[in-house]
Amino acid sequence: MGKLYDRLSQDYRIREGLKACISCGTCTAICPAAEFYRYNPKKIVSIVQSRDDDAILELLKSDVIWYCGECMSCVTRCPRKNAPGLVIVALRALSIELGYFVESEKGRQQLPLMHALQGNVLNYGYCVYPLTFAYEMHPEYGLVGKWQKEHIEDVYERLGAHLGQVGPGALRKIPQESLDELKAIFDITGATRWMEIVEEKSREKAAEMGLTMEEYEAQAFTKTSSCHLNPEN
Amino acid sequence: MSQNVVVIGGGPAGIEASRKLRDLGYTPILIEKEPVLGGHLARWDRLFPDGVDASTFLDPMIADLDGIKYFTDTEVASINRLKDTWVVKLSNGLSAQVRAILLTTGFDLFKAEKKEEYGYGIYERVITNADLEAWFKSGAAPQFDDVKVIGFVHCVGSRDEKAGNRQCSKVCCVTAVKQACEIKEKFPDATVYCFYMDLRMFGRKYEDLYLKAQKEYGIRFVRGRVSEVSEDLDGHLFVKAEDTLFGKPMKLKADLLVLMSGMTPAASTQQLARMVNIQTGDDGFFLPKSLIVSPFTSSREGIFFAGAATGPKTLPETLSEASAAALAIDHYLKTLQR
Amino acid sequence: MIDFGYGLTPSSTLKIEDVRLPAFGELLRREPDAAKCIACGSCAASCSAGVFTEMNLRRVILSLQRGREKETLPLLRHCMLCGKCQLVCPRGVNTRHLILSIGKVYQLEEDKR
Amino acid sequence: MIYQGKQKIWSEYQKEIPTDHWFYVRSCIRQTFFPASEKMFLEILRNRLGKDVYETPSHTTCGGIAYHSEAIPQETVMTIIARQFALMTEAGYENYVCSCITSFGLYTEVMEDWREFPELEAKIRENLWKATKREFKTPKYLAHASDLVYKFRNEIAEQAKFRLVNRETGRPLRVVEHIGCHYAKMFPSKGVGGAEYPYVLAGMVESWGGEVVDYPERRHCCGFGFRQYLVKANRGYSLSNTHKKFESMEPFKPDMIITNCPGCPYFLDRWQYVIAEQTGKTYGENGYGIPVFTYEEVAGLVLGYDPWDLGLQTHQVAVEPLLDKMGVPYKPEDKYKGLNGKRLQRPEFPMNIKCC
Repeated sequence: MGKLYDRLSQDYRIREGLKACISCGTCTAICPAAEFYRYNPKKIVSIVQSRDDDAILELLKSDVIWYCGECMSCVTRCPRKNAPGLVIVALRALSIELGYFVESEKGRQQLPLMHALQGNVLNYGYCVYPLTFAYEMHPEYGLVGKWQKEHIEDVYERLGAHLGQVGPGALRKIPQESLDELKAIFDITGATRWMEIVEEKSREKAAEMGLTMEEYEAQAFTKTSSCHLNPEN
Repeated sequence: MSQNVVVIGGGPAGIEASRKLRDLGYTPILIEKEPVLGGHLARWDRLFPDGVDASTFLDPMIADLDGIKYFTDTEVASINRLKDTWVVKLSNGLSAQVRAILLTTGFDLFKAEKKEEYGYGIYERVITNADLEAWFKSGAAPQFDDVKVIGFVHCVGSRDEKAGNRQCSKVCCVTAVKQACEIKEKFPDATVYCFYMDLRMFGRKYEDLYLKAQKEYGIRFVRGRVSEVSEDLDGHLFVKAEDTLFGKPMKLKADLLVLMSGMTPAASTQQLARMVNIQTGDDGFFLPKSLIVSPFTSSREGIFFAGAATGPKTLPETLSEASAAALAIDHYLKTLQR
Repeated sequence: MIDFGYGLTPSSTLKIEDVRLPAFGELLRREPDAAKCIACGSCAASCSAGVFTEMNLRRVILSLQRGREKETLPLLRHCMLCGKCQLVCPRGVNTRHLILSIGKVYQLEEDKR
Repeated sequence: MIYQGKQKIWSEYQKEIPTDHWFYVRSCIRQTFFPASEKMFLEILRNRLGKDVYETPSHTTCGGIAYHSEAIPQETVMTIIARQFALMTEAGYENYVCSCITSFGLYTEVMEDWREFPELEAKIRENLWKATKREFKTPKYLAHASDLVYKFRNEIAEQAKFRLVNRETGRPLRVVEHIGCHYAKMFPSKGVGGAEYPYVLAGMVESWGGEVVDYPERRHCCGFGFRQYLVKANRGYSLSNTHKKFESMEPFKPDMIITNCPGCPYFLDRWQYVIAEQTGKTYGENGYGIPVFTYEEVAGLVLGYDPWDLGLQTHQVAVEPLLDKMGVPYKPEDKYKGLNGKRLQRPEFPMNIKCC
């Protein structure tokens, strides 16, 4: 029994998602991440269940907790009503809270992710927003996507969206008062603090790695080492 | 005139207990809802661990029912307490007033279609342990040709909180190993896999059977619970599990998949429990006074159990419990007379 | 051609029916005990070589059954044939003969190629 | 395949869906990639069926994508959701319908959590009050927008101008249905038809004349995976999972795919393009891909709306082969026009996947 486990056990997602695992492997069998990454959700649940703080600490610092896609397919199948996906979400949250996420390549992706997503939510009220969805960052948007970006106003108008307009409708301009409310919610519920932690820890890590913040963020967004994949591939 | 005892459920427990009660000088009234006596055993082909024919046990038992009043196609309509007796009314209009009732209602096989992800009742090549026994027993030709890869799925509806059955059904592991060897005899060229969570080879000679399955039959054992079954264009199956000892997801293309349906409380359990006002456990089986010293005695006067009505049991356990229950009833009734 | 900056990842799922095991069949002929393993791990726990290396007889047997001899056979080189596994194996597997047989059978396979 | 076996399961997952008076919230991804689908949803419900569906400009993202990318904590997403519920309460509604599956899954989960841990709900109420001075009631009924289209599928069929039938052969079109993971995998009883054999889209397909194709990887995720797509370094995961699905469905020769999740139609469409450009492989007939649609797009086609009003020109995989099969008329020259016929240059052609 250790301090990290105690903290995890306070998390509603652990209370909901980890009863008692019997290591049957139904989660791993159908896990989209287990097939392509060096990843096995059953092992993670087993480590958390062991309450071994050293092992949990290693998890929080590792790439392995960042492979899950949170599709929650595992939840349907577990015969013990566990939710391995929720256990992962709780581990990730703790890794951020304690600043361990910067110790892994996949964890360092928090910086570009949070910039993009918190930025979109606070500035526009959307998680994804056409004006910030860059074709250069998303070549799979396709040639039709490139065209859509080039003719953004015409295309959205043609499709009946209200991009940036007042009143209801798709992509409407969300009133400033509503955005202010989102900001207040961020401040009160810890999202702003998360951004501060991620900024600060990333800055420290960038310095340690000898990178500027821009280089660090760009590397986090694009770099992928071969160690994430299975050895036999 | 000898005293009547009502025995509810005409499977091996009910038949054996009735015979023993008769031998002790009582007149058992044996009630069976199905058209024939024998319960699940009547539909089973061969028995573990030796593979003897089930009918070699059951047929002599059924041939020896002199002195037992038995009613098939009959259910219990009501049971009421009248002073120190029980009045049992039957669906055929008859009724009996007795001092002792033995509940030998057994179990129902878990309905495999409830494990939706295994596709029983949807994918034709997915069958159950019971289907396989029926196939062996009838000797009918296999439904499918080209059976080259066969899988057995242990713990279907057992050890599964989502399916509402937390308990181990006890007999499926050894049944799967038995059936795997039998099907290997029918399809010598097939590769046979058993997907298990634990192999619970607890009984005498079970471990020998397991060893034989490994060495002589070449059955392949994979530790991992099957997560999903799907069907290919040609009706063959894809089975997904984790090979947990290897630590990797695994996919098997199978031509036949056998689901080891576990034991669940018989459908009549709750109704009968209400009629005689006794308790069931949170697993839904009848709850005896003690699981150790008197697993055949209920908390109520004159109500006794035998067999799988109080939880998953093997056939020899059921038979010896039937004898023990008959003795307990005899003792109880004699004590009343004194 | 557009450079997307990422690509398809190979699957690591064991497609077990694709695994052809002629060599394992030959191994069973030489040492039928290979089929008796129940993966209890006693051998791995007591292995002298396993203390310092990845050697793990339980794992070796399983890997051979899964067609993964390439990553497995090098482990066997660490075995010193001390025989402790034979003492602890609950199924009485002749581990010494098994290990030597694996060496022979798979070395022969190697030579054929 | 034994169809009756599925019917039996479907009969066990009947979801109660009220017929009218809904508070509507939009989806971030669908507004960005499929705005015309949301428009069609409102068109069908309000104008075709005369239903009351209310939308307030003040509603926002639920924060789901940010939450599932660990960009905001659980308390934040719960409080944003509480604010959405407050907007519903203030507008006088108690039936809540959302366009997004991630939202639907989160709303369901949040309400379950609050039921199980009342102290958590109290905390969120306090947060919301502090941040916005708002109060809320939880919805009496929660539905995903596809639940409503499912509910009215037969009414739509009655008004249909076209059917999911091959006009030339008279045979039903072979349709792959893809359900968003968060629709029912976490709470099977909350989805029409459950988690293993969801009926929400299959019901539409059957009602509109098509034939549902069940292929081995039907239940597999499209591979969005939130951070696994949003971060470029991870996109191999996303691509590989979609690839796995297409390899599995290919032998079944589907004519089209229908989806109910915001991201899935985008990924199933775009990853076909990437697979073709990287490996040369295409999954449709004659070098085309398999066209992928939202359920509103399919409903719109069935009801006879112009394909370019439905936004089908913004798909990378060409839809024309499917329109031809259904006999839906369209003007190729109008495909890439703006409002009022404004001429826009057409997109470039990809190398390996055929487009129109």
